[in-house]
Amino acid sequence: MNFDFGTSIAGTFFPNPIFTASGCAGSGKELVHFFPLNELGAIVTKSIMIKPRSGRSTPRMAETPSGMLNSIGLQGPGIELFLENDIPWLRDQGARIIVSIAGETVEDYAVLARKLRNISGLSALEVNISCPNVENRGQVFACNPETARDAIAAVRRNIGGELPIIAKLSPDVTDISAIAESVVDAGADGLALINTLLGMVIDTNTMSPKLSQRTGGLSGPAIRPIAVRAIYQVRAAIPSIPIVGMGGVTNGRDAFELVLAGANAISIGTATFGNPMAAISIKEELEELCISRGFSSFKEVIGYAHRVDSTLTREN
Amino acid sequence: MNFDFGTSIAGTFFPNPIFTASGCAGSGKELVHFFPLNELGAIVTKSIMIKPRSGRSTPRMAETPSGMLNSIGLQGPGIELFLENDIPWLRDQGARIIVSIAGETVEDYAVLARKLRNISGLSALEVNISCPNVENRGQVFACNPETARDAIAAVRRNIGGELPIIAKLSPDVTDISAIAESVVDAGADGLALINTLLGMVIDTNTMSPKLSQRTGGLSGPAIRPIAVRAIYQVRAAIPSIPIVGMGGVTNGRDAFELVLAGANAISIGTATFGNPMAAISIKEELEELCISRGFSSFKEVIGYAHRVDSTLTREN
Amino acid sequence: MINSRATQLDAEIISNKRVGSYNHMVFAVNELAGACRPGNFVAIAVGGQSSSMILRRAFAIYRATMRADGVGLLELVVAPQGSGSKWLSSQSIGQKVNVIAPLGTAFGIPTEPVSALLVGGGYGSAPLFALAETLKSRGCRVDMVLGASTAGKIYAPLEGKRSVNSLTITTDDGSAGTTGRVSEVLPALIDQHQTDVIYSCGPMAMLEAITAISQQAGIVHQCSVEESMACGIGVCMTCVLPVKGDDGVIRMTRTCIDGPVMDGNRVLWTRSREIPDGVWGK
Amino acid sequence: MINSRATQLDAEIISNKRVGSYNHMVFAVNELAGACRPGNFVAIAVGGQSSSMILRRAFAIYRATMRADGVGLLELVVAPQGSGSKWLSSQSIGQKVNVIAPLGTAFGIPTEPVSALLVGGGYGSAPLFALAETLKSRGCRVDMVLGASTAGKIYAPLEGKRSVNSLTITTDDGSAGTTGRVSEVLPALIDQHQTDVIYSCGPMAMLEAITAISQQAGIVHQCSVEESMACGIGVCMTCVLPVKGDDGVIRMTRTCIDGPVMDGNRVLWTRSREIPDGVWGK
Ligand SMILES: Cc1cc2nc3c(=O)[nH]c(=O)nc-3n(C[C@H](O)[C@H](O)[C@H](O)COP(=O)(O)OP(=O)(O)OC[C@H]3O[C@@H](n4cnc5c(N)ncnc54)[C@H](O)[C@@H]3O)c2cc1C
Ligand SMILES: Cc1cc2nc3c(=O)[nH]c(=O)nc-3n(C[C@H](O)[C@H](O)[C@H](O)COP(=O)(O)OP(=O)(O)OC[C@H]3O[C@@H](n4cnc5c(N)ncnc54)[C@H](O)[C@@H]3O)c2cc1C
Ligand SMILES: Cc1cc2nc3c(=O)[nH]c(=O)nc-3n(C[C@H](O)[C@H](O)[C@H](O)COP(=O)(O)O)c2cc1C
Ligand SMILES: Cc1cc2nc3c(=O)[nH]c(=O)nc-3n(C[C@H](O)[C@H](O)[C@H](O)COP(=O)(O)O)c2cc1C
Ligand code: FES
Ligand code: FES
Repeated sequence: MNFDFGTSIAGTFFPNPIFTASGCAGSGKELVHFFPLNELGAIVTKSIMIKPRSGRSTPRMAETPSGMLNSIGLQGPGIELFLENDIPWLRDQGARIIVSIAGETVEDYAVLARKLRNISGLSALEVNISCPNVENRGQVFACNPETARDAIAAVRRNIGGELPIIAKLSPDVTDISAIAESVVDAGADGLALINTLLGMVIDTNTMSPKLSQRTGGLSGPAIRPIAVRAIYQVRAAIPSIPIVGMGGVTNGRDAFELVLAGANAISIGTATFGNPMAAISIKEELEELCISRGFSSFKEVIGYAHRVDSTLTREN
Repeated sequence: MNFDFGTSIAGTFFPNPIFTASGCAGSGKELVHFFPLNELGAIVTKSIMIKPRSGRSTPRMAETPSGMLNSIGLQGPGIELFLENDIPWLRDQGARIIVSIAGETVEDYAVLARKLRNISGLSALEVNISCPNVENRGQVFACNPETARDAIAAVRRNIGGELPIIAKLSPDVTDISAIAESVVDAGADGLALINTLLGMVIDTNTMSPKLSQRTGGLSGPAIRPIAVRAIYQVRAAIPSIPIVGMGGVTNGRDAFELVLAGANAISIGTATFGNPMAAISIKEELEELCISRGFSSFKEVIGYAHRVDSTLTREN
Repeated sequence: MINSRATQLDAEIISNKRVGSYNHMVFAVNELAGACRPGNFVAIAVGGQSSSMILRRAFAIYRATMRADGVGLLELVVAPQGSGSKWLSSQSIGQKVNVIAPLGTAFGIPTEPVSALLVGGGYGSAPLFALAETLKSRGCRVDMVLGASTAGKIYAPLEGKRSVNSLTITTDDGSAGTTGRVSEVLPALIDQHQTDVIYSCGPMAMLEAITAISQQAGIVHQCSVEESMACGIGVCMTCVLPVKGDDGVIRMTRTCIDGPVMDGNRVLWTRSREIPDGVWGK
Repeated sequence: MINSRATQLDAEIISNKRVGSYNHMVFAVNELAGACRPGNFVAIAVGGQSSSMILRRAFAIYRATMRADGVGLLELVVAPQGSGSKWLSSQSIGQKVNVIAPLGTAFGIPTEPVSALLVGGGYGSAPLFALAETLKSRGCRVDMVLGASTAGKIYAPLEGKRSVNSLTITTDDGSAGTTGRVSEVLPALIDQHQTDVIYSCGPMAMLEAITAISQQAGIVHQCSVEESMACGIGVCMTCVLPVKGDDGVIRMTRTCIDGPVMDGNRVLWTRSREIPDGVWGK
């Protein structure tokens, strides 16, 4: 079979569409123990901020039915050390690198974009705007079309050159298409859908919230129907925008589902915690599935569930 | 043990806090085969509209990891036949009745309220505002503080008398506390949290959305962390409002969790599909759990996770 | 109304044998075995504790008998398709599963001896053998047609075959019997056996095709339908089909309690994702 | 860095016995048994296919040995607490589970013979017996203190007891040994045995109390900590503790790869839900 598994996001080519999800693979230094990083389409690094961050105190996680909550609080070394240690190492691995950035103010995003504009060997920038905006009562940037736009516009103005900007959106909004349109307007070349949903677990022994910060982000298979819906809606609203889909993908079938909904690439998050080799098996299973369904290239599958006939008549 | 299991919602007393969830128990005619309906705190009936409704075509459901999607489309006989057949029957069972209503326009809610104002033997009215508003581009009433307020205000103006109004909110919003404040402002005596989340499943064999209407509502254990978070947030925002909590409650532990978060009563939805006796076992398990934790009345448990000490220091 | 004999209990698996593409499974139950009628189904919880599968799976009752020692036996034919049926069919003898049975309507048994044609597609043959026995015991002529995509998917055990006057097999790939679909052989069989009533169970498209044939021939058609069911007990409204009632009104009707056995001529078969015109409340 | 010998494989359960409140379980593995050091842990997938439990569970390695026939044996002590450990401990012999092992750091073994005091709380005794054997073989004196709420929660098998010079038991309810907590008997034992190094494993509150004692006594304290772990391989950052590094900087440090065995004197024990002052990046 001569199946074309390549995909591209705003002009950048990736030999296959399986990426890691930000925050679920560190900078790859542990996963490389299990597989060569260049076997994946790209490594999306943990969201990095300007300064070193301790993150939150523990407990930082709670398992939930078919999912988990996390509240890491963006622990990380800050952009300087990250550029010094992680990027060169990833380049040495031959990995395609997507750097995820996060800020607390619009200016933070601008600063991070400037720090990254001249770094060579990056494939794209993912902008995590699911962060509390300290200048706006801590409301998350991604929850409001204006603040989402401001953050992305700041990156756009400062990034220069060709590096594609992928805006990562939160599903915790009334109208995700409106947010998507707003960030595309502001210059996003692609979208990453979806970040975690805000959830809480109360420990019935201590009778208090289980996580030290009370709430956390819900990820894993539990949220897959939300991810599929969000991707499908945004793909319908903005047919041409590249989408990196994620949310509960655990096997090739799940990845196929998100691609049918409209994803151009798939990030693997929580599944890696259950199985360090998850991304690799998903990649293999997805390719087989596409071939077995008679597709000759991955690109044909993207958004295939939107074709008109299929949604009007019922198959048996 | 002399445990006081009673609860009240805006002045109406219920001997125990376990209710059915709207749409997950019909009008009780099938469940009565498994247990006497008056053993539950209340039966919340399937949302009824003014006219008979066929609902949507099938497939209407898809199982998801620890959850399910449904798109029934509010199938029902319309308020006239409902009042003629279901209410007298439920009264004969000795059940405490909470009628759920749904409309497509603000006027629909007003009409339904007028039809119900003189019906005796009702314990409360639940107002399902997670319905597309045909006068406003099909946007769901519950997704916007103004339309949510309008629907509830219409019921308030027309219901008269003492019947408590419980507004049922959707979690598919950026800020559920804002919607909660808006409907309480408009005269809601209580809140029901949460309705389903909008999701989609794509059948990877047909490569089309599995449900005939593409999207559906996600319910079951998968959404429990969202329900706990929503209840906790709204309880913190409006400390005095009675809350009927629901979302993925499958056993006594789960119910206890939602009560700790702030629920005054618990509705059992999807769990009944897996086990017709679910509500009864949950009731028994919840009572045992409250007693084993040293509470002498159910009311003490409501919102217990908000007590100050517990959220500041970490228990081991 | 829900089947008035419906009971919930833990049932031990006492046999589980691979037969072609299927698993024939036997469960030890109590007196409820005596309450089961051909056409009824059971709803089984799958996946064990802390399973991500929260809904029961429905299975037609293949046979239900009471042993002399008072143990009831419930027999099912399980096709390992998706995660739930694969889980069930991989359970070992001695394991217990939670069962609700009997559920739904049963095939109507004629009071007079008639000539009956039983048509099954794939595991849809399961409820037909018990039906054949009952019909035989009432003096009916019983002919059977079983179809499937391929030979391994024809479920027709020896003892079952004994209770029919004739058995015709069709497969799409010709690996057994006549090549083609059951609907292609039906008209001739109806003619030949002077069929008074058709009983059928199988994929919805097959039931639709049989309905067209039975309407053409002007004969009764009782079919067992298969819609996705979330609850199986009538409370969720997921399992509906547009069906014409005694009063002539077409309603979205629950196939779990007003079915699975329904009058094929009253069902509005449709493959569209729209509610057909004329349905009450559309 | 992740344990360089970490391997993922399906391991068959070859023994599963109830011992007091625990299950002693033996798994057949390959050469990885030879790669395990006292203090390392394993991460096991629980719940089977279509489980709602998506995360692995971590267990300290009780013993890891290579049989003459080349089969490696991995032994764990499992406390059936929540849904995952209950599932694991209810699996039958012959079942396979997916295991990643060995993970994490090991107890540091002194190059000289020293006097070692091993302190275990509940199932925290599990990794201490293999450690005791190793220490013994290096000529160390090994004293052991095991504490639990009640006698059934003391895990101290006969063969384990053989490798220690003395064994002190404490229970909160006095059902075995001294009534009270391990921390209450420690100062006297340290004195008596002229302890050079304490090795501990158990609840975090116990480790904190031991740290205070070891600091007081000015002796080394290697403890195996237990934080909630989502991945066990260093990629999720859920399992962190504030720990002072060689450079004096206190960082939120992953206990799955820079632990579970850590220098107790470098951990900032805290029960507050706030990050302690002085932590890098606060
Ligand atoms: C009245 C009735 C009788 C049935 N009798 C039999 C029988 O005798 N033998 C047998 O093998 N199967 C029978 N089925 C189908 C069976 O209930 C399961 O749907 C099927 O085994 C697939 O489930 P799964 O868990 O393997 O697949 P999954 O993909 O895990 O199923 C996911 C969900 O979709 C539903 N679903 C999937 N396929 C179907 C289908 N074809 N029809 C209805 N719902 C479906 C499932 O019930 C489940 O809720 C019957 C179904 C009904 C409604
Ligand atoms: C390094 C390490 C070594 C361990 N060694 C052992 C051992 O030898 N024997 C043993 O019985 N258990 C051990 N545990 C605890 C074990 O991993 C499980 O956490 C415990 O069995 C509870 O899981 P559960 O599935 O039964 O409970 P659940 O309530 O289903 O667990 C839900 C989630 O919370 C986490 N969790 C719950 N309790 C704990 C806990 N006390 N510590 C950390 N995470 C927790 C679980 O890992 C899981 O992710 C160890 C844990 C760690 C981190
Ligand atoms: C432990 C953890 C840490 C995460 N950290 C980040 C992060 O730093 N930046 C980000 O954009 N998303 C982060 N995410 C979200 C994931 O990238 C992903 O969007 C989400 O988990 C849904 O995908 P999944 O279900 O495959 O995990 C994190 C998720 C988890 C579980
Ligand atoms: C099949 C089905 C039908 C439902 N119908 C209604 C309805 O008519 N009105 C309503 O307010 N909520 C309806 N709901 C939502 C439930 O009442 C409940 O809010 C939701 O399912 C979450 O609870 P659960 O996880 O316990 O099911 C329905 C849910 C399901 C699964
Ligand atoms: S399956 Fe629930 S009503 Fe039929
Ligand atoms: S458990 Fe994931 S980093 Fe330690």
